[in-house]
Amino acid sequence: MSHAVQAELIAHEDAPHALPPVQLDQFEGPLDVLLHLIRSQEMDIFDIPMAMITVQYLRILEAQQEMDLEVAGDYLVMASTLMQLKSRMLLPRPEMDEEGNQIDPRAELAAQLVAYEQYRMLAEELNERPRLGRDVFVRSIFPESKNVERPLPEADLDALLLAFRAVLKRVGGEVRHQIFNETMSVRERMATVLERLRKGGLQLDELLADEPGREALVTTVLAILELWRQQTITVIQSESLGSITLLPKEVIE
Amino acid sequence: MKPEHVQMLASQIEALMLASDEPLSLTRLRGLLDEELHSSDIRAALSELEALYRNRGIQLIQIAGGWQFRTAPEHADLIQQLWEIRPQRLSRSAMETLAIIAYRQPVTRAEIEALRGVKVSSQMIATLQERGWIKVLGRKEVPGRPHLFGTGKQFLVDFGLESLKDLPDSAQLMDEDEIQQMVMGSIQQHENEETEPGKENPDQDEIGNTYLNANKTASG
Amino acid sequence: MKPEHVQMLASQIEALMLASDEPLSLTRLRGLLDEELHSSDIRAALSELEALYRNRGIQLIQIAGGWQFRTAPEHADLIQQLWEIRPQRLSRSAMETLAIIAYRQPVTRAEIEALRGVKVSSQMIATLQERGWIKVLGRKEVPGRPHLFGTGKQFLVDFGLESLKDLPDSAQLMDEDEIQQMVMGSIQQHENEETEPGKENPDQDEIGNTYLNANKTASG
Repeated sequence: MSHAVQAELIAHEDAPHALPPVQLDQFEGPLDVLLHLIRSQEMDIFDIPMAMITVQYLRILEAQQEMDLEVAGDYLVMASTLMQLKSRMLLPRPEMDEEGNQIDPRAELAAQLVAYEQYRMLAEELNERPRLGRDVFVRSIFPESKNVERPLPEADLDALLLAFRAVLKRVGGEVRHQIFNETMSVRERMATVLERLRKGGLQLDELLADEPGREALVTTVLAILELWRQQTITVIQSESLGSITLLPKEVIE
Repeated sequence: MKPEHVQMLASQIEALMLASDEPLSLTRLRGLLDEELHSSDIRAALSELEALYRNRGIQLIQIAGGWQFRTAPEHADLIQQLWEIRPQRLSRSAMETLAIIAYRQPVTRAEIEALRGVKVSSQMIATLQERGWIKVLGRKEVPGRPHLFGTGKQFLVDFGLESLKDLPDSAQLMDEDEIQQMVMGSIQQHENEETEPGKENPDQDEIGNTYLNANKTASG
Repeated sequence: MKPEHVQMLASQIEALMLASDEPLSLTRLRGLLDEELHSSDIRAALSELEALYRNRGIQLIQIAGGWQFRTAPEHADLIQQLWEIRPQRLSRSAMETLAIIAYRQPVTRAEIEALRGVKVSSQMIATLQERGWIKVLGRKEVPGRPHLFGTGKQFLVDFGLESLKDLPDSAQLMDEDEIQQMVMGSIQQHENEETEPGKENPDQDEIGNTYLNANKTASG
């Protein structure tokens, strides 16, 4: 029985119905999808039924409605490779290399899959190793006996920025935008206003009196509004157009 | 309790003692360990550990209402030597806490915890305060009236900053891909707005939307 | 060395290990301890400690060329609870990229992409770099002079490896040539079987099994 005939027969069987539906975003790329198809159906990786696998692969692709263009590119390239291999398998005469040996058009794909599967497995193993900060932990503070003096930690701006970047990354785009959209100058002013209010209430005019220039003024007003919004301070205006008093919510003990 | 249970319990407590950055009290231990344990079981395991570490380089001592591992006092000189050679680096988690306080001040501990996704210990706050890098600015008027933290003068001095404005804008801290995504997003929005009335360039529009949607799905 | 000396040494090392914020190497230990000690004495004390802490809640682990106290992996949940940590999950794609870099270093981004069959984003590279798991080792002298990536020290520290030689299964990993040979061999076998008269249904299973077994050995 030739490959061609075998492939045709399988293609007509409509095998995919046996497969549970899968979503493309469960996969890490076209090779991952192919390995899933091959392994879940116990196909031989060295004798991949091209017609069947191509149909199945394309179905998974079609089921995905929206796709990142960059990612889509990788999947589409694989689709065309599969279709090309499928048609090469249908050629009546096998291809030969210079030495007259038969060339199996699927050899390259099989090698790629074997190589990828190795790393996929190693990645899994690596992930299962006890990892510092996830599974195993070390001591993070060092309070030794009183007669030992610990030198104070050193300041390192790069480390600080790196740490902040890590936080930004973790909280992700949208949350990040909500949380960190105020400029540093407003943040700084919020801190200053709060400090000045520590000793008790202040008139708005008093607070704004020292501000040099329009920009500083605007910044302070924004800072006050933000503090008010956060319910960190109270704003009192006893009569309309009367003077405005700012109070810390409660004077700190 | 059976001896092997005491041993298991001792093993758990030992791990907690190493990992914790605060002395652990009996109440805290009970909260973390199996709820059905009696205080007496925990006490039994603790005394076993105490005995185990007696006359060793490490000791389990009772301090501030809890237990904590400390090096044995006789090794003080050795520890002093260890620490003199290389000043302490602030731990990664302390750095993150400091960074959030710097960028997000005034901020409460609960807010820092929400951003970090991890508990922030009093010990860590104390270390940063001791260093003069952070200070209490006031209290937030929400239940519990938590402290609001901000950076202190020493922070600017030690990190070589004229003012907080010298901290890089948080947007500058994004990497290539993120910025590209943002730019793509805003270009797309712009194009949508421009083509809206006459729909002169519908094709581009569609592709753009697909891209945007896909991105949203991916990041969501 | 007399037993009581070994014990004293073990006590000193124990204290140093507890007070150090990074793994301590043999060289570092020798610098801190009595100068007249031989490395072999220190080693002896270290093995005694290692044995002492085996099967305990705390373990003395050999890591990145040094020793460090770590909590035993079986208490992971407990410590996560203590720290109120949501265990961070790394994406499969990040782990695959990391695995390829770890086992194939030095390797270029294009080579990683070829192996994985997908683009590798700059963001992912940046994330791995930030964690200190990978770093740029140099450039490959081919057109475009792409970066060559390898693992950094933090990779060993975080994954609990003494050196790269301890990477699981590195011996079984097949390189390109070996894979090529294996594929050629297996395919050849198929063709022979198929052209053999009377054998209509080639015993695909057998070859499949051989491959699977090979895989199992590799993962075991």
